[in-house]
Amino acid sequence: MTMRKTLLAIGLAIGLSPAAFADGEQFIPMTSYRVGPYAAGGTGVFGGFIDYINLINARDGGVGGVKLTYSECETEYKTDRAVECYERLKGEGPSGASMFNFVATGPVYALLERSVTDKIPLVSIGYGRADAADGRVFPYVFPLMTTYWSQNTAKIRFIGSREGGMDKLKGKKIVNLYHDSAYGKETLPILEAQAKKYGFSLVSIPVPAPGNEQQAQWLQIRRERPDWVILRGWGIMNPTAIQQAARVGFPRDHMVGVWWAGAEEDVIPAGDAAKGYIAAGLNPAGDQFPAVQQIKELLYKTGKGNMNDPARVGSIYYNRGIVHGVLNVEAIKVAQDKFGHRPLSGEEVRWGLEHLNLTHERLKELGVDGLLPPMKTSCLDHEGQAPVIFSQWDGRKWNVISEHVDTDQALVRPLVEESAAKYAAEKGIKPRDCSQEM
Amino acid sequence: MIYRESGQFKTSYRADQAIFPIPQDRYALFALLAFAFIAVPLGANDYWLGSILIPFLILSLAALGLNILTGYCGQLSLGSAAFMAVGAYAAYNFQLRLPELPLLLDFLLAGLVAAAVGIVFGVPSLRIKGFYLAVATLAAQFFIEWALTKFGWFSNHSASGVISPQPMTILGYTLTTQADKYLLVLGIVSVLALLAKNLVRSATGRAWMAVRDMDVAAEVIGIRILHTKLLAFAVSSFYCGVAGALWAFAYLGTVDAQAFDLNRSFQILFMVIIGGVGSILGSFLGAAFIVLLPILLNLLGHLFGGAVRQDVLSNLELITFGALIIFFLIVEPHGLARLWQITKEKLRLWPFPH
Amino acid sequence: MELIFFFEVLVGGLLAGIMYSLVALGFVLIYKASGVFNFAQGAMVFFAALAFVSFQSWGWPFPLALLAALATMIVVALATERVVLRKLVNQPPITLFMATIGLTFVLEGLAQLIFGTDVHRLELGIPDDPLEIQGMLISTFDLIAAGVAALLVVALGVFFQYTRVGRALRAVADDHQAALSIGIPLQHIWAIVWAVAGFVALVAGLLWGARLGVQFALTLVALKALPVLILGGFTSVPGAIVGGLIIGASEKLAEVYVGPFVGGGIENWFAYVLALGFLLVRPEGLFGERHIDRV
Amino acid sequence: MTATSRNIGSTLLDVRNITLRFGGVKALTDISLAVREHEICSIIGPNGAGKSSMLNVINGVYHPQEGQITYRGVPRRRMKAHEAARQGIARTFQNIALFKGMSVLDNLMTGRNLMMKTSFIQQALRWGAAEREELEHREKVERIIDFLEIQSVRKTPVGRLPYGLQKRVELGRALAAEPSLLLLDEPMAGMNLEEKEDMCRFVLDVNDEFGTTIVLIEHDMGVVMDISDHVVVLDYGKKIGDGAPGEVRNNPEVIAAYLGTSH
Repeated sequence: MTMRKTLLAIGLAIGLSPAAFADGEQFIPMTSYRVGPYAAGGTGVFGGFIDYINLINARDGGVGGVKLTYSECETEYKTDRAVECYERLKGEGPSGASMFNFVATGPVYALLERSVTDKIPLVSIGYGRADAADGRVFPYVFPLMTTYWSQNTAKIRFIGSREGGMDKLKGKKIVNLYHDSAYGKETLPILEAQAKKYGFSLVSIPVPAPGNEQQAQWLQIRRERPDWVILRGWGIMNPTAIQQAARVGFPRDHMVGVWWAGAEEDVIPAGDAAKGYIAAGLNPAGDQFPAVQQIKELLYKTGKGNMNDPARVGSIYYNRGIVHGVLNVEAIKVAQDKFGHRPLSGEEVRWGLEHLNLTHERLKELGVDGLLPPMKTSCLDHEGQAPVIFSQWDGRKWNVISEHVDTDQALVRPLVEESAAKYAAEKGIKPRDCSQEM
Repeated sequence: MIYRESGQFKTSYRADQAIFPIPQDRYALFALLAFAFIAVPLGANDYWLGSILIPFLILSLAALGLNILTGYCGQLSLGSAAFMAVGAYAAYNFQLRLPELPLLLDFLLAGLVAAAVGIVFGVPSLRIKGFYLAVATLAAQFFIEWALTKFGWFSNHSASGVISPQPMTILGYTLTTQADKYLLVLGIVSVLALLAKNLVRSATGRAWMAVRDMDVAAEVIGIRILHTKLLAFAVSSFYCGVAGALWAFAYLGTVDAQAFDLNRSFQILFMVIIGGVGSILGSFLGAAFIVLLPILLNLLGHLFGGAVRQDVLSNLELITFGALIIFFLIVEPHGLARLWQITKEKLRLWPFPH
Repeated sequence: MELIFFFEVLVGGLLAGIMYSLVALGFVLIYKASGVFNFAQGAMVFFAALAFVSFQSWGWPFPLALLAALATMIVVALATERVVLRKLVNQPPITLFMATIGLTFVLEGLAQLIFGTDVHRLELGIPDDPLEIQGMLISTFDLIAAGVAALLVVALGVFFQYTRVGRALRAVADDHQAALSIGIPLQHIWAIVWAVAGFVALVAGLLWGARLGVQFALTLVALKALPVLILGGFTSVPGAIVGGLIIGASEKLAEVYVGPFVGGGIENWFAYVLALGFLLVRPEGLFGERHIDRV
Repeated sequence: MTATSRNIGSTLLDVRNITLRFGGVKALTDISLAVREHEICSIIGPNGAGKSSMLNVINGVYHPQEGQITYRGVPRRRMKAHEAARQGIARTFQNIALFKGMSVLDNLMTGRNLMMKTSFIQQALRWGAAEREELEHREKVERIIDFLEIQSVRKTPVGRLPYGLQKRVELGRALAAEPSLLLLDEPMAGMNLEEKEDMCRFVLDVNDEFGTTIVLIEHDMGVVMDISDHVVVLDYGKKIGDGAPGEVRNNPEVIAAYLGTSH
């Protein structure tokens, strides 16, 4: 077909052709965002992610002798750009893309169906579709560790423990200050269910995007006199909320943020006002973990580190990048143990993602114990039920102030299954029978 | 073949008023359509179809819609993305709540709903002009975005606010491959572009341009200004609405209100300005430029991969994108369509320019 | 109690409105002198603030960082005039408007390229303790910011009224042809007015930066200024101030008193709808001149 | 040339006691005049006398605060300009008000817009009626193009034409509407002698061939006295003379007004 040749020629001319990858390499696409409003998060997460991949290559010579390669594609945090990157990178490497980590929810939704057709897993760690935890309906989506819904239940448990027990929540008042967008509204039903269960009263107050004006909202909060404020914020909304809280005299140590509101970038702009502020997290900050130390030693000392500003190594976003790296690499390793030490297809990596079992011992071996908690995935559960940790900002750094707080799966799981079943019915998907899976 | 019109004499006004009076243009268009309808779906891979051509065509349609309003009728709008959102959500709800309706009718109705909303937000245009109107259309942009997020009914109470339409079925045939979706989009866009071309060279189009060029004189020769402007808002919003529905159904398969934010409106306005204000062809050229340029820059950037840090590259891409826009505005403020026209005029005289 | 709450919201809104006016002022200056709707004003605010904190983080003392940031903004203004505006003289306003959006991308990219993507804390040494007056909480910071804005307006007024350059600027604003005919080089005027707008962007950047932290989202404060502009008129400095006060106060009151009935989060579009409604009654804005079509 | 060869009929337009104010400024004060069918009526007067305002009042662009306008025997109240056009009043402007982005042909076709009956949907489909209609009107417009001798610039954007031709195209656009009352605001201003003669010829031919009633504003006294049946003189928004060219020429008030100005 000459047409195909012509297009291929055009493709070659503009450098579209797959770069030459040696056989024996496992390709991981990096759909990063390094410009625009979310660049601070994007550079941190993808910096840590890439550093970890490079560490595995430098230290271990890859996974099971298979070198890891990656290629970056700028998404600007836009769904259509991300879709383009997906299509561009999905076929790269000797065995195609292993899995995609967009670190953005939009593309996960947009590519749900394509990823099934293409047999490439979508990994969304701490974001994306909550109901995708039901692996029977969503075989190719992995909302690893904790979804928004799960994390929210851990937040209420944390507040309960601070109050001295879940029974003490009765009669308390909690304000949910949320970003007025689909993202912000996502946890409303979960919160309402918990309010009913524990008997606290819930006041939800929206903040219009982008959230750089919150005077009206905080005057309302002052009038409501809540015991706690949950900050389901995003970007500029977070430091603004913390500063406004200070202005109306609301105690910062009674504010609990979602993990998108729990990085250095969210508190530094607020200055002293942020002292005492608490946020949920997938991972703590800090560079004391052996893997991070090795990165500093092997990469940064030789000038091969990915971070422009080495001081950010060990920050919340950076460590989240490490978490991405660990889970991606571990999935490849688990899959290699089953399928052999060679470059794996997305379908094979998917099996690895479904059989993750990170115990304390395994995490210690990897040098990341404490950086991420133990977790275990299965065909039924694509989340892995990782517990949540809570950190408090002391004005200079984040300090972990809680044990691992488990999520309330008794509450969340039925909602996940209900929502997934609804999706399956809409799309005519026949859920897998997990007892048939191995 | 030499591009020449000498020796071609038109013997009737009908021939003179044909859509493409010069036969070479006509042949070129047929060839292009044949290429687009037959060769491309056979030859192009999913990457080209699914992430370049489909979004390019859909955004061309939106740009065409805005060009009708801004280019032909002279009403500057920064709210086109909001009308795309209306179209997307309307099509979703028609499909969901009236499943017996055929898909194409869903799209048509979605366009009509967008047109109705467009008329409502077009009413102030009678009294407000220029940049005041442009900023006022932001009211539509922010209000519609807010309403679609706020009222769960629009998204069928989806927790995440994301709507995901059913697979597209036409006469019992389900469109699954990228080539199927591409053909659907191409078909709709071709038909609507033809209709737009007809419209702008008829009495309606002349009324729009008259209002754009000199509204007082237009009224004096009997053109009802409000009626004319509202019609432009309606037709423009119809096009944007259909584009939005296609964006949700044929391109992404899922969409939330934030996909149609202010940045999208600006993107569409760029296409119009870069492509050519008051030109159907320009809408397509502009869309091609704006869709392809960032990808091209990203690919070019990869040639320097390794030598330059990725964040430097990404920022350089953004800077180059902005600079190229300024460059084109300086070199040819009337847009790519005018460049094309000038090339054609030169070609007509070639090889004897004097 | 209810009344006190009302006044608290009102005063808070008025003070927030002043902050909007501060950004709107930059738009007004440029529009008045060159007829350009400068969409890059938001990016300029971000650029100025980021330049300032970056200079500070390099260990430069406050006054030096301030001067350097001002110098940077003047360079940006001169470069814009030379590279962009001069080439686009006599083009329709929409072309110039689009060029400023292109400029926005360039400035945003440059800012993050030169100064990085980190977010910064900007400390101006202004106390941010709430002040309690008659049971109302009022932000000291906002009060001081309002004072700075007032000073800026007075300074601009003096500049326009009593300096030679200022008078030239006003001449240009009134009538380009007339200004040209009395021998004022338009290009100088444009360069100066963009530099002044750069200065206003710096002041706005410092105050907003101290409020929100210096980060990319500072570019978005421009969106808060637009309804102020249509309400106050694109060409009126007092309009920008009064418009800011009205928008600030009414959007906060609407959020608190109307918001709960429709689910809240209405601030954003409410400002635009308010301005739109106002325009329907008075198309020339608050302080604009009534325009009679002559045929 | 005299008016005797033509068939001047009854009163077509009757303007009674018109007063027009902008804010506190009176543009027109208590003006009455009558225009009969098929005649050529000139309005003259020094700059700022209110001549253009008078035309704007007649075709509904301005709305007088006082007075009554009767057109074809029907008194009208506040009327929009496009309604005036529908009743057969067309005009040209002192500063050319052509649609600069459009070709000569399109400008003239726009003049016929209000006679086009097909809906925009038919036009978009360009089926049957819409296309037939387009062709019919094209033929009518071509006749005007022939009449005004502008065949060679048919497809040229009007912005590119020289001034004199633009004036001619603007007359063509007004004629395309087949008006019964044609208002011309200084159709010969800024023209050289040859162009003026051409324009005079067109105006007289229009009046002659189509029987169109014409009200025109003109500064050139020679032209006015030559072609008018009836002259109205305004000064400072007041009417100071009204009658046949000969009478007006000898009116002492008119002479004073003209001598008193720099004209």
